[in-house]
Amino acid sequence: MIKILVMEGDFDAGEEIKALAALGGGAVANFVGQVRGGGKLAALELEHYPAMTEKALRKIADKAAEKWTLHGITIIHRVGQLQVGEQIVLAATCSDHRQAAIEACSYIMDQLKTVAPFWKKEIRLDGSENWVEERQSDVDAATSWND
Amino acid sequence: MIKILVMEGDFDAGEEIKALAALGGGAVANFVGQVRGGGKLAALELEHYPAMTEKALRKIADKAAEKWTLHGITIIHRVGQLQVGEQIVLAATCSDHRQAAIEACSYIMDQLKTVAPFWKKEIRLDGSENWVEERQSDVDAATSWND
Amino acid sequence: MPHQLDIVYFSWVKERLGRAQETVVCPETVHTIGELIGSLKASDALYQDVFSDLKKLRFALDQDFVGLDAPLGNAKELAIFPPVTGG
Amino acid sequence: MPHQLDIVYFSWVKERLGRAQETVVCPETVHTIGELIGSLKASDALYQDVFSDLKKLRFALDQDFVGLDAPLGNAKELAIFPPVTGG
Repeated sequence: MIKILVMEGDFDAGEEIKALAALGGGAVANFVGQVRGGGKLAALELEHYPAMTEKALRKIADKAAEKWTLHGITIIHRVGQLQVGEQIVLAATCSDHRQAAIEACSYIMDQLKTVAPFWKKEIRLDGSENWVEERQSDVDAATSWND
Repeated sequence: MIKILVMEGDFDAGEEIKALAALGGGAVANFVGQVRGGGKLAALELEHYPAMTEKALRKIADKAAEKWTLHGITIIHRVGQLQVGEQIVLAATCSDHRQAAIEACSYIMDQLKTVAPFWKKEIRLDGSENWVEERQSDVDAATSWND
Repeated sequence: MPHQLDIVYFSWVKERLGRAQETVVCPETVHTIGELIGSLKASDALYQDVFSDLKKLRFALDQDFVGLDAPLGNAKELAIFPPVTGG
Repeated sequence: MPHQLDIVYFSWVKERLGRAQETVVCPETVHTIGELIGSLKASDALYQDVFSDLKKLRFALDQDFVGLDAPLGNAKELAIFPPVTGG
Protein backbone atom coordinates (compact mmCIF):
# COMPACT_ATOMS: atom_id res chain seq x y z
CA MET A 1 0.00 0.00 0.00
CA ILE A 2 1.64 3.19 -1.18
CA LYS A 3 0.24 6.53 -0.08
CA ILE A 4 1.60 9.76 -1.53
CA LEU A 5 0.36 13.18 -0.47
CA VAL A 6 1.54 16.60 -1.58
CA MET A 7 -0.42 19.33 0.13
CA GLU A 8 -0.39 22.70 1.86
CA GLY A 9 -2.07 21.50 5.04
CA ASP A 10 -0.44 19.85 8.01
CA PHE A 11 -0.37 16.10 8.72
CA ASP A 12 -0.60 13.99 11.87
CA ALA A 13 2.39 11.65 12.14
CA GLY A 14 0.62 9.62 14.82
CA GLU A 15 -2.30 8.88 12.51
CA GLU A 16 0.02 7.89 9.67
CA ILE A 17 1.89 5.50 11.97
CA LYS A 18 -1.40 3.99 13.16
CA ALA A 19 -2.58 3.46 9.58
CA LEU A 20 0.66 1.65 8.70
CA ALA A 21 0.66 -0.33 11.96
CA ALA A 22 -2.84 -1.54 11.11
CA LEU A 23 -1.32 -3.40 8.15
CA GLY A 24 0.10 -5.79 10.74
CA GLY A 25 3.79 -5.88 9.85
CA GLY A 26 4.97 -5.34 13.38
CA ALA A 27 7.67 -2.78 12.52
CA VAL A 28 6.90 0.83 11.63
CA ALA A 29 9.67 3.34 10.96
CA ASN A 30 8.94 6.98 10.53
CA PHE A 31 10.81 10.20 9.80
CA VAL A 32 9.46 13.72 10.20
CA GLY A 33 11.32 16.80 8.99
CA GLN A 34 10.34 20.24 10.20
CA VAL A 35 11.45 23.81 9.57
CA ARG A 36 14.46 24.29 11.81
CA GLY A 37 14.69 27.68 13.47
CA GLY A 38 17.76 29.49 14.68
CA GLY A 39 19.61 32.25 12.90
CA LYS A 40 17.51 34.67 10.98
CA LEU A 41 15.00 32.27 9.48
CA ALA A 42 11.32 33.20 9.72
CA ALA A 43 9.77 30.74 7.28
CA LEU A 44 10.38 28.52 4.28
CA GLU A 45 8.53 28.80 1.00
CA LEU A 46 8.21 25.35 -0.55
CA GLU A 47 7.80 25.44 -4.32
CA HIS A 48 7.23 22.30 -6.38
CA TYR A 49 6.54 21.08 -9.92
CA PRO A 50 2.95 19.87 -9.58
CA ALA A 51 2.87 17.81 -12.80
CA MET A 52 5.96 15.89 -11.69
CA THR A 53 5.97 15.78 -7.90
CA GLU A 54 3.65 12.85 -7.25
CA LYS A 55 5.20 10.87 -10.08
CA ALA A 56 8.69 11.40 -8.63
CA LEU A 57 7.60 10.45 -5.11
CA ARG A 58 5.81 7.36 -6.40
CA LYS A 59 8.96 6.29 -8.25
CA ILE A 60 10.92 6.53 -5.00
CA ALA A 61 8.27 4.49 -3.17
CA ASP A 62 8.17 1.88 -5.94
CA LYS A 63 11.94 1.52 -5.80
CA ALA A 64 11.85 1.13 -2.01
CA ALA A 65 9.16 -1.53 -2.38
CA GLU A 66 11.45 -3.39 -4.78
CA LYS A 67 14.47 -3.21 -2.48
CA TRP A 68 12.74 -4.18 0.77
CA THR A 69 9.74 -6.32 1.69
CA LEU A 70 7.27 -3.74 2.94
CA HIS A 71 3.58 -3.78 3.83
CA GLY A 72 3.16 -0.09 3.29
CA ILE A 73 4.85 3.21 2.47
CA THR A 74 3.58 6.70 3.21
CA ILE A 75 5.22 9.84 1.88
CA ILE A 76 3.78 13.26 2.66
CA HIS A 77 5.37 16.52 1.58
CA ARG A 78 3.94 19.93 2.30
CA VAL A 79 4.20 22.92 -0.04
CA GLY A 80 3.58 26.64 0.35
CA GLN A 81 4.79 28.81 3.20
CA LEU A 82 5.84 27.01 6.38
CA GLN A 83 6.84 28.78 9.58
CA VAL A 84 9.73 27.75 11.82
CA GLY A 85 8.76 24.62 13.74
CA GLU A 86 6.16 23.46 11.22
CA GLN A 87 6.33 19.98 9.75
CA ILE A 88 7.56 19.70 6.14
CA VAL A 89 7.86 16.04 5.30
CA LEU A 90 6.99 12.56 6.52
CA ALA A 91 8.31 9.22 5.29
CA ALA A 92 7.00 6.11 6.98
CA THR A 93 7.27 2.41 6.25
CA CYS A 94 5.84 -0.80 7.64
CA SER A 95 7.59 -4.15 7.43
CA ASP A 96 7.87 -7.48 9.22
CA HIS A 97 11.42 -6.54 10.15
CA ARG A 98 12.77 -3.46 11.85
CA GLN A 99 15.91 -3.15 9.73
CA ALA A 100 13.90 -3.24 6.51
CA ALA A 101 11.49 -0.61 7.83
CA ILE A 102 14.26 1.71 9.05
CA GLU A 103 16.50 1.29 6.00
CA ALA A 104 13.63 1.87 3.59
CA CYS A 105 12.64 5.01 5.51
CA SER A 106 16.22 6.27 5.33
CA TYR A 107 16.41 5.44 1.61
CA ILE A 108 13.19 7.31 0.85
CA MET A 109 14.42 10.43 2.61
CA ASP A 110 17.80 10.30 0.85
CA GLN A 111 16.17 9.94 -2.57
CA LEU A 112 13.52 12.54 -1.83
CA LYS A 113 16.24 15.10 -1.13
CA THR A 114 17.74 14.67 -4.59
CA VAL A 115 15.07 13.60 -7.08
CA ALA A 116 11.76 15.04 -5.88
CA PRO A 117 11.06 18.43 -7.52
CA PHE A 118 10.80 20.69 -4.48
CA TRP A 119 12.68 23.93 -3.91
CA LYS A 120 13.04 25.74 -0.61
CA LYS A 121 13.27 29.48 -0.35
CA GLU A 122 14.31 30.92 3.01
CA ILE A 123 12.40 33.95 4.17
CA ARG A 124 14.42 35.74 6.80
CA LEU A 125 13.26 37.84 9.71
CA ASP A 126 14.47 41.03 7.93
CA GLY A 127 12.32 40.13 4.90
CA SER A 128 15.19 39.08 2.62
CA GLU A 129 14.89 35.88 0.63
CA ASN A 130 17.31 33.17 -0.40
CA TRP A 131 16.92 29.98 -2.44
CA VAL A 132 18.44 27.09 -0.51
CA GLU A 133 21.33 25.43 -2.35
CA GLU A 134 21.83 21.73 -2.87
CA ARG A 135 24.11 20.14 -0.28
CA GLN A 136 26.84 17.80 -1.46
CA SER A 137 26.20 15.58 1.57
CA ASP A 138 22.65 14.99 0.32
CA VAL A 139 23.92 14.04 -3.13
CA ASP A 140 26.46 11.67 -1.57
CA ALA A 141 23.80 10.08 0.66
CA ALA A 142 21.48 9.46 -2.28
CA THR A 143 24.18 7.94 -4.49
CA SER A 144 25.46 5.72 -1.65
CA TRP A 145 22.45 3.42 -2.16
CA ASN A 146 23.81 2.34 -5.57
CA ASP A 147 20.46 2.36 -7.30
CA MET B 1 16.67 15.26 26.98
CA ILE B 2 16.39 11.55 27.61
CA LYS B 3 13.02 10.03 28.42
CA ILE B 4 12.74 6.38 29.43
CA LEU B 5 9.44 4.70 30.19
CA VAL B 6 8.73 1.09 31.11
CA MET B 7 5.05 0.50 31.66
CA GLU B 8 2.04 -1.72 31.14
CA GLY B 9 -0.10 0.94 29.52
CA ASP B 10 -0.09 1.96 25.87
CA PHE B 11 1.69 5.00 24.40
CA ASP B 12 0.87 7.51 21.69
CA ALA B 13 3.65 7.64 19.10
CA GLY B 14 2.26 10.89 17.68
CA GLU B 15 2.54 12.63 21.06
CA GLU B 16 6.10 11.39 21.54
CA ILE B 17 7.08 12.68 18.11
CA LYS B 18 5.49 16.05 18.87
CA ALA B 19 7.36 16.32 22.15
CA LEU B 20 10.68 15.62 20.41
CA ALA B 21 9.84 17.91 17.49
CA ALA B 22 9.21 20.71 20.00
CA LEU B 23 12.93 20.58 20.85
CA GLY B 24 13.50 22.19 17.47
CA GLY B 25 16.06 19.94 15.86
CA GLY B 26 14.19 19.63 12.58
CA ALA B 27 14.65 15.88 12.19
CA VAL B 28 12.69 13.31 14.17
CA ALA B 29 13.10 9.58 13.57
CA ASN B 30 10.85 7.06 15.18
CA PHE B 31 10.42 3.32 15.35
CA VAL B 32 7.40 1.46 16.70
CA GLY B 33 7.33 -2.30 17.20
CA GLN B 34 4.05 -4.09 17.70
CA VAL B 35 2.94 -7.67 18.33
CA ARG B 36 2.89 -9.29 14.91
CA GLY B 37 0.01 -11.69 14.30
CA GLY B 38 -0.17 -14.60 11.94
CA GLY B 39 0.29 -18.23 12.77
CA LYS B 40 -1.07 -19.35 16.11
CA LEU B 41 -0.07 -16.36 18.22
CA ALA B 42 -2.72 -14.88 20.51
CA ALA B 43 -0.59 -12.63 22.70
CA LEU B 44 2.87 -11.96 24.07
CA GLU B 45 3.74 -11.87 27.75
CA LEU B 46 6.55 -9.38 28.29
CA GLU B 47 8.59 -10.07 31.41
CA HIS B 48 11.38 -7.79 32.57
CA TYR B 49 13.90 -7.26 35.37
CA PRO B 50 12.52 -4.15 37.05
CA ALA B 51 15.64 -3.27 39.02
CA MET B 52 17.73 -3.30 35.85
CA THR B 53 15.46 -2.34 32.96
CA GLU B 54 15.55 1.45 33.21
CA LYS B 55 19.27 1.41 33.92
CA ALA B 56 19.91 -0.70 30.82
CA LEU B 57 17.73 1.51 28.60
CA ARG B 58 19.38 4.64 29.95
CA LYS B 59 22.82 3.21 29.15
CA ILE B 60 21.70 2.63 25.57
CA ALA B 61 20.37 6.18 25.33
CA ASP B 62 23.55 7.63 26.88
CA LYS B 63 25.65 5.74 24.37
CA ALA B 64 23.50 6.97 21.48
CA ALA B 65 23.86 10.53 22.78
CA GLU B 66 27.66 10.06 22.75
CA LYS B 67 27.72 8.71 19.21
CA TRP B 68 25.37 11.23 17.59
CA THR B 69 24.47 14.86 18.25
CA LEU B 70 20.89 14.61 19.43
CA HIS B 71 18.41 16.99 21.01
CA GLY B 72 16.35 14.25 22.54
CA ILE B 73 15.83 10.51 22.89
CA THR B 74 12.66 8.72 23.93
CA ILE B 75 12.52 5.01 24.66
CA ILE B 76 9.28 3.38 25.76
CA HIS B 77 8.88 -0.35 26.36
CA ARG B 78 5.70 -1.99 27.50
CA VAL B 79 5.52 -5.01 29.81
CA GLY B 80 2.79 -7.46 30.76
CA GLN B 81 0.40 -9.18 28.40
CA LEU B 82 0.06 -7.65 24.92
CA GLN B 83 -2.42 -8.85 22.33
CA VAL B 84 -1.67 -9.22 18.61
CA GLY B 85 -1.55 -5.78 17.03
CA GLU B 86 -0.68 -3.94 20.25
CA GLN B 87 2.34 -1.69 20.44
CA ILE B 88 5.38 -3.02 22.33
CA VAL B 89 8.20 -0.55 21.93
CA LEU B 90 9.02 2.93 20.71
CA ALA B 91 12.42 4.47 20.05
CA ALA B 92 12.52 8.06 18.86
CA THR B 93 15.26 10.60 18.37
CA CYS B 94 15.53 14.26 17.46
CA SER B 95 18.55 15.80 15.76
CA ASP B 96 19.54 18.63 13.44
CA HIS B 97 20.30 16.03 10.77
CA ARG B 98 18.17 13.25 9.39
CA GLN B 99 20.96 10.68 9.14
CA ALA B 100 21.92 11.19 12.78
CA ALA B 101 18.29 10.85 13.89
CA ILE B 102 17.66 7.72 11.80
CA GLU B 103 20.96 6.02 12.63
CA ALA B 104 20.58 6.68 16.34
CA CYS B 105 17.06 5.27 16.24
CA SER B 106 18.32 2.16 14.47
CA TYR B 107 21.20 1.82 16.97
CA ILE B 108 18.86 2.07 19.95
CA MET B 109 16.62 -0.67 18.59
CA ASP B 110 19.56 -2.95 17.81
CA GLN B 111 21.00 -2.52 21.30
CA LEU B 112 17.64 -2.82 22.98
CA LYS B 113 17.14 -6.23 21.37
CA THR B 114 20.32 -7.59 22.96
CA VAL B 115 21.06 -5.78 26.22
CA ALA B 116 17.74 -4.69 27.71
CA PRO B 117 16.38 -7.27 30.16
CA PHE B 118 13.06 -8.17 28.57
CA TRP B 119 11.82 -11.65 27.74
CA LYS B 120 8.92 -12.50 25.46
CA LYS B 121 6.68 -15.48 25.99
CA GLU B 122 4.33 -16.42 23.18
CA ILE B 123 0.83 -17.40 24.19
CA ARG B 124 -0.74 -19.37 21.39
CA LEU B 125 -4.39 -19.64 20.39
CA ASP B 126 -4.48 -23.22 21.74
CA GLY B 127 -3.24 -21.99 25.14
CA SER B 128 0.28 -23.38 24.84
CA GLU B 129 3.22 -21.17 25.78
CA ASN B 130 6.72 -20.73 24.42
CA TRP B 131 9.60 -18.49 25.44
CA VAL B 132 10.93 -16.68 22.38
CA GLU B 133 14.55 -17.51 21.59
CA GLU B 134 17.30 -15.06 20.81
CA ARG B 135 17.85 -14.55 17.08
CA GLN B 136 21.39 -14.59 15.74
CA SER B 137 20.49 -11.78 13.31
CA ASP B 138 19.72 -9.53 16.31
CA VAL B 139 23.06 -10.34 17.92
CA ASP B 140 24.84 -9.62 14.64
CA ALA B 141 22.98 -6.33 14.21
CA ALA B 142 23.92 -5.17 17.70
CA THR B 143 27.59 -6.08 17.36
CA SER B 144 27.82 -4.45 13.92
CA TRP B 145 27.90 -1.01 15.62
CA ASN B 146 31.35 -1.78 17.10
CA ASP B 147 30.60 -0.28 20.48
CA MET C 1 5.46 20.16 -38.70
CA PRO C 2 7.51 22.32 -36.33
CA HIS C 3 7.95 20.95 -32.80
CA GLN C 4 6.17 23.13 -30.25
CA LEU C 5 7.52 22.63 -26.75
CA ASP C 6 6.28 24.00 -23.43
CA ILE C 7 9.10 25.04 -21.14
CA VAL C 8 8.42 25.42 -17.41
CA TYR C 9 10.80 27.10 -14.96
CA PHE C 10 11.13 26.84 -11.20
CA SER C 11 12.92 28.45 -8.28
CA TRP C 12 15.47 31.13 -9.15
CA VAL C 13 15.41 30.18 -12.83
CA LYS C 14 11.76 31.24 -12.92
CA GLU C 15 12.44 34.39 -10.91
CA ARG C 16 15.41 35.49 -12.97
CA LEU C 17 13.66 34.82 -16.28
CA GLY C 18 10.56 36.57 -14.97
CA ARG C 19 8.27 33.85 -16.26
CA ALA C 20 6.98 30.46 -15.09
CA GLN C 21 6.44 28.98 -18.53
CA GLU C 22 6.50 29.65 -22.23
CA THR C 23 6.01 27.78 -25.47
CA VAL C 24 8.84 27.66 -27.99
CA VAL C 25 9.06 26.33 -31.52
CA CYS C 26 12.18 24.21 -31.81
CA PRO C 27 14.38 25.10 -34.81
CA GLU C 28 14.85 22.12 -37.12
CA THR C 29 18.55 22.00 -36.27
CA VAL C 30 17.79 21.47 -32.57
CA HIS C 31 17.61 17.84 -31.44
CA THR C 32 18.73 17.81 -27.80
CA ILE C 33 18.09 19.86 -24.69
CA GLY C 34 21.64 21.17 -24.88
CA GLU C 35 21.08 22.37 -28.43
CA LEU C 36 17.78 24.02 -27.50
CA ILE C 37 19.45 25.87 -24.63
CA GLY C 38 22.22 26.95 -26.99
CA SER C 39 19.64 28.28 -29.41
CA LEU C 40 17.79 30.15 -26.67
CA LYS C 41 21.03 31.68 -25.40
CA ALA C 42 21.91 32.84 -28.90
CA SER C 43 18.51 34.53 -29.20
CA ASP C 44 18.42 36.61 -26.04
CA ALA C 45 20.90 38.00 -23.48
CA LEU C 46 18.53 37.12 -20.61
CA TYR C 47 18.79 33.38 -21.42
CA GLN C 48 22.51 33.82 -21.81
CA ASP C 49 22.67 35.21 -18.29
CA VAL C 50 20.34 32.76 -16.54
CA PHE C 51 21.65 29.67 -18.36
CA SER C 52 25.29 30.75 -18.13
CA ASP C 53 26.35 27.96 -15.76
CA LEU C 54 24.77 24.75 -17.00
CA LYS C 55 26.19 22.80 -14.04
CA LYS C 56 23.72 24.66 -11.83
CA LEU C 57 20.72 23.52 -13.87
CA ARG C 58 18.70 20.32 -13.96
CA PHE C 59 16.24 19.18 -16.64
CA ALA C 60 13.12 17.07 -16.81
CA LEU C 61 11.49 16.03 -20.08
CA ASP C 62 7.84 15.13 -19.74
CA GLN C 63 8.40 14.93 -15.99
CA ASP C 64 11.42 12.63 -16.05
CA PHE C 65 14.93 13.76 -15.13
CA VAL C 66 17.24 13.80 -18.15
CA GLY C 67 20.66 15.12 -19.07
CA LEU C 68 21.67 17.90 -21.46
CA ASP C 69 22.26 15.40 -24.26
CA ALA C 70 18.74 13.95 -24.08
CA PRO C 71 16.92 14.07 -27.44
CA LEU C 72 13.80 16.23 -27.36
CA GLY C 73 11.91 13.69 -29.46
CA ASN C 74 8.20 14.49 -29.40
CA ALA C 75 8.25 15.67 -25.79
CA LYS C 76 5.53 18.08 -24.73
CA GLU C 77 7.12 19.68 -21.69
CA LEU C 78 10.65 20.56 -20.72
CA ALA C 79 11.35 21.74 -17.18
CA ILE C 80 14.47 23.73 -16.30
CA PHE C 81 15.34 24.28 -12.66
CA PRO C 82 18.18 24.28 -10.12
CA PRO C 83 19.01 21.14 -8.10
CA VAL C 84 16.07 20.19 -5.90
CA THR C 85 16.13 21.01 -2.18
CA GLY C 86 13.03 19.40 -0.70
CA GLY C 87 12.68 17.05 2.26
CA MET D 1 31.58 -12.71 57.45
CA PRO D 2 29.96 -15.01 54.90
CA HIS D 3 28.83 -13.37 51.68
CA GLN D 4 25.04 -13.44 51.36
CA LEU D 5 23.89 -13.03 47.78
CA ASP D 6 20.40 -12.57 46.39
CA ILE D 7 19.88 -14.48 43.15
CA VAL D 8 17.00 -13.51 40.87
CA TYR D 9 15.78 -15.61 37.95
CA PHE D 10 13.79 -14.73 34.86
CA SER D 11 12.00 -16.34 31.95
CA TRP D 12 12.33 -20.13 31.64
CA VAL D 13 15.12 -20.20 34.23
CA LYS D 14 12.61 -18.94 36.81
CA GLU D 15 9.90 -21.30 35.61
CA ARG D 16 12.09 -24.38 35.58
CA LEU D 17 13.61 -23.62 39.00
CA GLY D 18 10.13 -22.86 40.32
CA ARG D 19 11.30 -19.72 42.07
CA ALA D 20 11.88 -16.05 41.20
CA GLN D 21 14.56 -15.40 43.78
CA GLU D 22 16.48 -16.82 46.68
CA THR D 23 19.30 -15.84 48.98
CA VAL D 24 22.42 -17.98 49.09
CA VAL D 25 25.49 -17.90 51.29
CA CYS D 26 28.55 -18.13 49.10
CA PRO D 27 31.04 -20.80 50.21
CA GLU D 28 34.46 -19.30 50.94
CA THR D 29 35.96 -21.19 48.02
CA VAL D 30 33.61 -19.45 45.59
CA HIS D 31 34.92 -16.27 43.98
CA THR D 32 33.30 -16.03 40.55
CA ILE D 33 29.86 -16.52 39.08
CA GLY D 34 31.08 -19.67 37.36
CA GLU D 35 32.28 -21.09 40.67
CA LEU D 36 28.99 -20.23 42.36
CA ILE D 37 27.03 -21.97 39.62
CA GLY D 38 29.30 -24.98 39.93
CA SER D 39 28.70 -25.09 43.67
CA LEU D 40 24.92 -24.83 43.17
CA LYS D 41 24.95 -27.60 40.58
CA ALA D 42 26.91 -29.83 42.96
CA SER D 43 24.32 -29.25 45.66
CA ASP D 44 21.11 -30.05 43.81
CA ALA D 45 20.01 -31.98 40.71
CA LEU D 46 17.51 -29.25 39.80
CA TYR D 47 20.32 -26.67 39.37
CA GLN D 48 22.29 -29.29 37.46
CA ASP D 49 19.39 -29.64 35.07
CA VAL D 50 18.50 -25.95 34.60
CA PHE D 51 22.12 -24.76 34.45
CA SER D 52 23.27 -27.66 32.28
CA ASP D 53 24.01 -25.54 29.19
CA LEU D 54 25.79 -22.38 30.34
CA LYS D 55 25.87 -21.03 26.78
CA LYS D 56 22.11 -20.52 27.08
CA LEU D 57 22.44 -18.35 30.18
CA ARG D 58 23.29 -14.71 30.75
CA PHE D 59 24.30 -13.02 33.99
CA ALA D 60 23.97 -9.61 35.57
CA LEU D 61 25.73 -8.62 38.78
CA ASP D 62 24.11 -5.70 40.57
CA GLN D 63 22.22 -4.98 37.34
CA ASP D 64 25.21 -4.98 34.98
CA PHE D 65 25.84 -7.69 32.39
CA VAL D 66 28.90 -9.78 33.26
CA GLY D 67 30.50 -13.01 32.14
CA LEU D 68 30.89 -16.31 33.98
CA ASP D 69 34.38 -15.38 35.14
CA ALA D 70 33.26 -12.16 36.84
CA PRO D 71 34.29 -11.99 40.51
CA LEU D 72 31.33 -11.83 42.88
CA GLY D 73 33.10 -9.25 45.04
CA ASN D 74 30.63 -7.69 47.44
CA ALA D 75 27.76 -7.78 44.99
CA LYS D 76 24.26 -7.84 46.43
CA GLU D 77 22.30 -9.28 43.54
CA LEU D 78 23.04 -11.80 40.85
CA ALA D 79 20.55 -12.29 38.03
CA ILE D 80 20.50 -15.45 35.92
CA PHE D 81 18.39 -15.54 32.77
CA PRO D 82 18.32 -16.59 29.11
CA PRO D 83 19.37 -14.16 26.35
CA VAL D 84 17.01 -11.19 26.27
CA THR D 85 14.28 -10.98 23.63
CA GLY D 86 12.68 -7.57 24.05
CA GLY D 87 12.04 -4.89 21.51
